[in-house]
Amino acid sequence: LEEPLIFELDAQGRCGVDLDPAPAVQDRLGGLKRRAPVGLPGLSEPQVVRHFTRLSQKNYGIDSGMYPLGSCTMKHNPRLNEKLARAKGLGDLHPMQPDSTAQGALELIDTLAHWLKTITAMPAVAMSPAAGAHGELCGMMAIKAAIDVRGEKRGRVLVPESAHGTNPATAAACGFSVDSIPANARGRVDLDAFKAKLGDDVAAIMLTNPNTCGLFENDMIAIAEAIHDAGGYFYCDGANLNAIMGRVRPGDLGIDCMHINLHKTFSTPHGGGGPGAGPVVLSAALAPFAPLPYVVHDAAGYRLVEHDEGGDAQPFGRLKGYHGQMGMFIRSLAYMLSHGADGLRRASGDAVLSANYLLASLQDVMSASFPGPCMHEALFDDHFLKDTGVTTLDFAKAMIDEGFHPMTMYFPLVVHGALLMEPTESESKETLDQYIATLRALCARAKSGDIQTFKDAPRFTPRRRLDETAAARKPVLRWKAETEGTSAAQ
Amino acid sequence: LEEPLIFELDAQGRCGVDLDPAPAVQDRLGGLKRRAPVGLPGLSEPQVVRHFTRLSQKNYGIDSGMYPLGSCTMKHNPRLNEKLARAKGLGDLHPMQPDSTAQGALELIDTLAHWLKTITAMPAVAMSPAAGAHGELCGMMAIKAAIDVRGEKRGRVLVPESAHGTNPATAAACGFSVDSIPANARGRVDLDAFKAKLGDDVAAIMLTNPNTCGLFENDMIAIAEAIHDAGGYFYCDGANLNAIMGRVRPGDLGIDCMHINLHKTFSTPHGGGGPGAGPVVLSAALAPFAPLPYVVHDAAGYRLVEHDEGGDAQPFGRLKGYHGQMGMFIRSLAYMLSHGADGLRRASGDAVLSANYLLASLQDVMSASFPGPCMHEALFDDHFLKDTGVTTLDFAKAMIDEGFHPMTMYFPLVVHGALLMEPTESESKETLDQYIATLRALCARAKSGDIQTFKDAPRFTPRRRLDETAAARKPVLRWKAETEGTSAAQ
Amino acid sequence: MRYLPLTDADRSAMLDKIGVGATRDLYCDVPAGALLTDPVDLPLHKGEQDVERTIAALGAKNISPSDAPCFLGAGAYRHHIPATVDYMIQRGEFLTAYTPYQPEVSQGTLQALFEFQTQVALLTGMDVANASMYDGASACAEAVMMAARITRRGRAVLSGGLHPHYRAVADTHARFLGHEMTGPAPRLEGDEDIAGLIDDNTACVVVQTPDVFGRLHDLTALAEACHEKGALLIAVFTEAVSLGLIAPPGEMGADIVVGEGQSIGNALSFGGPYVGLFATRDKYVRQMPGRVCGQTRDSEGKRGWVLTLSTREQHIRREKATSNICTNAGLCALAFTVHMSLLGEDGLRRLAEINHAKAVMLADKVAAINGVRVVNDTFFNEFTVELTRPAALVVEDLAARGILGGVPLSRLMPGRAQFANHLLLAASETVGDDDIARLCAALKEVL
Amino acid sequence: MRYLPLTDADRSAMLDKIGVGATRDLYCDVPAGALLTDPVDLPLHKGEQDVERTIAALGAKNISPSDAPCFLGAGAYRHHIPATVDYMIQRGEFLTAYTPYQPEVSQGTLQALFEFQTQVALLTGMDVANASMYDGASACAEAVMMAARITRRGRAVLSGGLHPHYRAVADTHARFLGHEMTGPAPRLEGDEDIAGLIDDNTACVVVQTPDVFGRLHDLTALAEACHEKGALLIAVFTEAVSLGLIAPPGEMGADIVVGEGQSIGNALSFGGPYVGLFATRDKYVRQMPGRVCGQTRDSEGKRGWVLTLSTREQHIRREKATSNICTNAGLCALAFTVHMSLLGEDGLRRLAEINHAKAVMLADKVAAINGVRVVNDTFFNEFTVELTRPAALVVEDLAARGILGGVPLSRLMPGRAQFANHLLLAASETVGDDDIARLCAALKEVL
Repeated sequence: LEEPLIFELDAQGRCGVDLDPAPAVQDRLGGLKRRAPVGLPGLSEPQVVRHFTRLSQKNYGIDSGMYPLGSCTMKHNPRLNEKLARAKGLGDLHPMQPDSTAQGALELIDTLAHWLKTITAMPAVAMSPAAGAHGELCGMMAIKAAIDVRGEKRGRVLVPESAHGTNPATAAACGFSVDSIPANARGRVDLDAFKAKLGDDVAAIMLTNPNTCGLFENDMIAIAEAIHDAGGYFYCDGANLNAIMGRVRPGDLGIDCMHINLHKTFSTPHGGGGPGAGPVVLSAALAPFAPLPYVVHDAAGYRLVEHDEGGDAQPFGRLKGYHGQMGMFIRSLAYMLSHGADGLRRASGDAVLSANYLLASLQDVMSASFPGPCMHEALFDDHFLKDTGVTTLDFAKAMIDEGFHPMTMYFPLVVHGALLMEPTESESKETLDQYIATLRALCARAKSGDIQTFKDAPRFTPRRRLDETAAARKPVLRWKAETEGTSAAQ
Repeated sequence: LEEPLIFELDAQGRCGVDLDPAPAVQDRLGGLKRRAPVGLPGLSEPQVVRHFTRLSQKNYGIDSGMYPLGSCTMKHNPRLNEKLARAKGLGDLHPMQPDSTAQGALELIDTLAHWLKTITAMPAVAMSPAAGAHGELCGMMAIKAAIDVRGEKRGRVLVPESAHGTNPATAAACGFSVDSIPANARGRVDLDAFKAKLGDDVAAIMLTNPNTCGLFENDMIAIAEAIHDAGGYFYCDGANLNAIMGRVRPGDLGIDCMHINLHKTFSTPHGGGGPGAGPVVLSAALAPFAPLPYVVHDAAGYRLVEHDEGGDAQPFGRLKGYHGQMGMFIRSLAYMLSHGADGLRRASGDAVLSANYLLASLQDVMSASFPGPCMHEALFDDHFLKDTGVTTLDFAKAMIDEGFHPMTMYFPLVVHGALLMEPTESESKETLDQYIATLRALCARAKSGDIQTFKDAPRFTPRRRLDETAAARKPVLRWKAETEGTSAAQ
Repeated sequence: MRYLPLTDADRSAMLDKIGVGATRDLYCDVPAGALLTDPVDLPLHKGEQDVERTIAALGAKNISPSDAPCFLGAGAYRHHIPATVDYMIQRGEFLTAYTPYQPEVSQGTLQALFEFQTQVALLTGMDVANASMYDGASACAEAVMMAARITRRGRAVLSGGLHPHYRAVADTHARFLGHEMTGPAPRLEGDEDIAGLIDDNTACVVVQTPDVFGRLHDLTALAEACHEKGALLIAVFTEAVSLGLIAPPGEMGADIVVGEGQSIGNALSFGGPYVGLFATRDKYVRQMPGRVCGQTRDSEGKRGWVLTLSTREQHIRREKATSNICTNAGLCALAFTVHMSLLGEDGLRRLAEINHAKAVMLADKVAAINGVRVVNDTFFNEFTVELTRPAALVVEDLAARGILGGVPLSRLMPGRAQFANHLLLAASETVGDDDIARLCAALKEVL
Repeated sequence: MRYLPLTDADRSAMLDKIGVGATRDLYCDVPAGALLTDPVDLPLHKGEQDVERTIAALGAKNISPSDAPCFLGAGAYRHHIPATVDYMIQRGEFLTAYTPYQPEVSQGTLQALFEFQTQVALLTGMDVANASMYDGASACAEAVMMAARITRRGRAVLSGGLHPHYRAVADTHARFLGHEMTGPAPRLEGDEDIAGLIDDNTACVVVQTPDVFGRLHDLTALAEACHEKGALLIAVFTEAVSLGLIAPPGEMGADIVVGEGQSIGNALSFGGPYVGLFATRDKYVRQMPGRVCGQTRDSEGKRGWVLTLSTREQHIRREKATSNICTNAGLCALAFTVHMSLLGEDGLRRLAEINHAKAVMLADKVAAINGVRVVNDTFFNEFTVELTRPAALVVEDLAARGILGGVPLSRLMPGRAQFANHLLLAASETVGDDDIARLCAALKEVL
């Protein structure tokens, strides 16, 4: 059954809410009252419920099955966290309530900050960034601010070629130029190449650890020493913290700042593309430059600092409205309290164990890019598909027909036709074994010459492969009453 | 993807809850401690979430699409009602709290009782029955108790042949014998035949109005007079109250009691088979015989009467633990408050309008059993399928492949191969038109001789037609570790 | 009206198609005068915010067990319900489905029911279970009627330890079916002699463990006594969690086991909806009341589930049905199944152990208070204490102090003066040490 | 550990397959000494009930706007959210999905985003919208950067009526990009002269309506002035409901419209997560930041949706991307879309009318109090009053009386002494007559 757009379900005079007529008053709109209708459709509540229920049924989530998207950490999202995010006195709290009426909320933020600092062994954390990329921005701005205070002009940031695309984009958004560092044959930063790039114009290195090949950068400490010796800062992308939480503290490795994706490591739901939250832990060197606002705790209780109050703090500014992604804070704190220090450690261990289990169980039929062990994700390239006529994309789409969400494809760029799979700690061995068996069967099929199955995939989805080129060439980004495309689609 | 039974997902040492070890105490179990394990499977929380999510995806609900099951009133289930049923101080209230700590809960029950009495124009209501059939039992027991008090022996109950199967079952459960009344050519009770059955051994007539053919019994008042003249009582099955709520008050028609399915008329969800709630309104003649417990309101507040306190009341006994289906009371009161007197009236009107629209739009291709207008459901028989080789069952299963839940089949028994469809007030005209178009297309296909499509249906469901005969012949009613059937099913 | 999708234009078009002028013309069969022209005398429709405020205001007038130390039991128990349970039963595909008469589009409900039946059978130590009843009390009454059908006898012996609501419901049915209900009066001293009451006309003996006073009973000898006389033993429980720690009635020879399943997955909700559990032996399955789900194959040979044995049911058998029950407690059974799946073997055992330990701690604490005597030798998570004042008054005094301090026996058995000073106290995993301390402090004040 | 499905037996078997002896052997690349042997210094794992109690206890320390008359606004507004919205966004298929990179199994999210984009475009009177930003303030900063890219100019003129958080976020970005940010100081008297500040190097003018003081502005003339100088007009709103009643910026000539979408479907949640709305003209779409969903066809010719124009985005363009934004506010956008679908044309208009009427009633009531002067001539649902005492102290006094009595301007603009006695008061459909009466009574006490 095809589900139309809400605009195509429209009928005049229908409404999904019941509101009494407004009390009669003399308006104070100064003649700026809207003249034309907005153009919104009229639907009743049952129609809205059914429409979005049906849309949801066209979606795949962690609740539907394994979602081994590398670098995305699609782990179980407990319903307890959803419930608590809606708790009275938290979910309904207004951000501009006087601090005296929000002591519990401020305490919650402070408690979460304590957990994040303890897990990372870092002395400070900026809580307000709204997502991972926003956290990167926060960290790089703090670095720039620190350099400015030192009166230096350092305009270059070193970024490995395997970096997330957000890293260079963030560096650019802070006015830095980006200089790429190559990887060595072991999938790590080439230490010599990196050292050769250092200079007094280098502001920082932005490194992901564990890196985007799913490997631990074993030269972390050497890198930290080198960048610090060169007068730069060490930015660590924390997207892969799930591999090491509770086992390795990034602060022990000499980093200066790292963002933490609460929606990756600490299980706040991805929600089809957010919201996230990206708190940034900071070293003592960078701590003074944390953005506004932040929470302080003194004898009088908790207090929100929303403006530069002088003193040691030299906040670089504000990154968003209000104080951070409170709803995500509640969820991630609930996740951490549930796991505890012991559970976090066990979770990261299970995530790494599961990835290595995939690596060990698949490396005879797929081509592992680097020798193991890996961290929490296993990287393969498309060498095993050579001469089969099946591409990485075809292979991934064929997985959908077997009931699995595909892994990440074509990233990282350092290997050809990458297939990056991250099982997380949330999958049972039974599911991992099913996944392995499915992939092995697909490998056999690809090698058997049965290309058409791959080219036709996916076949059992609400839609077959979609024409992304056409979408980009002549973008249709909204419904319009007169658009040919919308009515002809039925 | 096949979803195993939870027992097949078992692993030792896995658990979906975290509980601290019990404090060490000397047990007081008197040697009756369990020796053998229960045999329950061990699953983690993510597995449980995914298991039941996947099971849910094999289900069809009102939220999925139109559900025109005749006599079931599958109307929209507002989420507001779900939310309120869980409200603090209601959803978490213990039934044995002192009345002084539950005044709001008792007031809620009393308020709902007032609405039910007002809508039906009846002076009393028994709130505790847990479902429609339970309500029937309550009503018939009140009738029996009243007859007993009169010192009479009336053992016969008159039931139309079109009655819900629960009606005769209920009469039997009260020790009555059942005597069937035929229908006339217009689908109503044959008034003369009914009168001929009357006698001083007749305890009651159990009549459904609107009846199971979807027709209003126009001789209601004559029937009431006749049964009363004969010294019997008038039980009205309220399953079809949705056709007349706010427009016709059953009390105005002379009935003595009627159960109300809160899950049909007042939208508490059917939940895959309950829970329901079946309050019973009672005439002044039957009011003294209402069961325990009940709520009274006096100067001191609300009070729960749980035992026979003498006086005018002569309660016939208790029907279930505690005081009734409170969760359903909250939902149905929320539904009533939302609709109000005006909305209830409009809802019943729309339900009847929609059923008549189906009747009018389909009667040229399907065989309507009786001339219109109908009430809130439209009845067809299988005459239109004659000589096509397609049965009522085939026809219904073919609807599934078109995205619609089938209507009720083979009920009522008074017509051959019945197809009873009840759209309710919750469907938009667009959906009704789609439904009509689908049925018209299926009729055309059946007449075109394309039988195989019907015999093969349903084809796009998680399972094809299931062998119900085999299930009944050699029942497998539970999983067992050693059952061949369970493991071979993969 | 947010719930009504028809617009005035739709209504006109539909009336045109039907060929009448107005909706009221469709009510032409209603006797003159009975068709209302105006809305009934009730308030008009309200928006969501108003409805929410109205109901929340009613909730605010009560003392919520979430806010007060709560020691209430007597057949309904406060337990923590995992958030997963409540999420799952609210999914529209489960919530808004009907009884699974169309199995091809109801495999979700059906498989869950099959899992439920298996869980109940395992828990009770029986062969089979049905797909749920209204509640424990009505399940018990159905069991008595089933025993009468099986044995073709009309007499039941009910233990004095049976929950009075269960007794009352069974009595109600017996009254209308002409069955004889007998049994000893409730007593706190020693074990009652039930075996002596079984005669050749006895269909069944009904005994509860833990009983309404909280005491545990070994049913083995009683089962033998029943079977000697050709009677069935019906075992009852009101606290399903107890079965995680104590021997199941099935092991002790019960023929039918019934009980209340609310404790697993279902909110207290002021008494309902709850879920009645009903299990029996294979040989009696065709006399069992209520729906059952059975395993079968589809036309392609795949395993699937259907409602089965419907020839016992009223929509087929009409007045000859095994019961008039139709709608049961499907969604509550689902909540039970989801919660039980989360618990599993280890979780259920530990939950039961915690409940028992809390009750032992509570018993030891209150026993140390002047004027309190713990009556029970054995118990699971609930026991009886004797006070120096009428328990109903003590409970009111405790309520005034914000404590929901147990159920006075006088509320359950008002006619029995010997129980006026007796109070039932229950403890579950939701009771903290601070709750117990508050109760003890308050008891010292009011005794 | 309830969240971890691996058993010890599983772990052993997996380690065997891998060929190592223990999980810690997989961490062999970690520098010596950095691999912890013990858990970090934090509490151990807790059951669901304990976690729930801990977090609920934190909630109980706050005054909830659900329990107190609440007149807070200043960019976040309390509105009733229909239960349908919250149910829908909790469905696992939406909640637990990733960004829809695999469109074949993400049509639900994608179609909803397409509907969202259309709703935002309609609401603002613009051609196109993106699939959401973090919040209104960050959307505003992105708009300024976008204008700089389009015009290749590095100067922005910001109205003094712009919400100070929005101003601050834009300033932060400008600082690092070397842009010049200028504009008049906030003032309550008359209209500011912004047009006069536009020069040939001006990329954009940013103006908010209703502005932070609550005043409405006609942007038509300003748009013309911008366009004369080749600058873009960026219109900002913080209260999306206002667009149901007042003329949209798109009609007045704005080139980019950004704002906060929290008011529709999203909980206050102490400031986040919210949802930034971003709309612009067709011609600028390839310079727009953030994700967009576009319509296309599948291989069978059926209409479907994909993320598109990704060549603007950082995963393709890296340092040349239009923005570094990646994860946005997908689920908040869904909540917005579901709520807006329920409202529809009639519902949104009526909701806006009620909000305005409540604010007018509030203004009239407080204006009658000695020591209160309503500053605004025009407003939607929020306005500024001048008091006879510092507003921050008044707010504390009101809080002590259980009233959340508005936002003191001094909290937003602490450096500006002229606003010390000024208070922002907002009213929505959630404010009742009794709430207004309580505020007025309390104000009389504390002034």
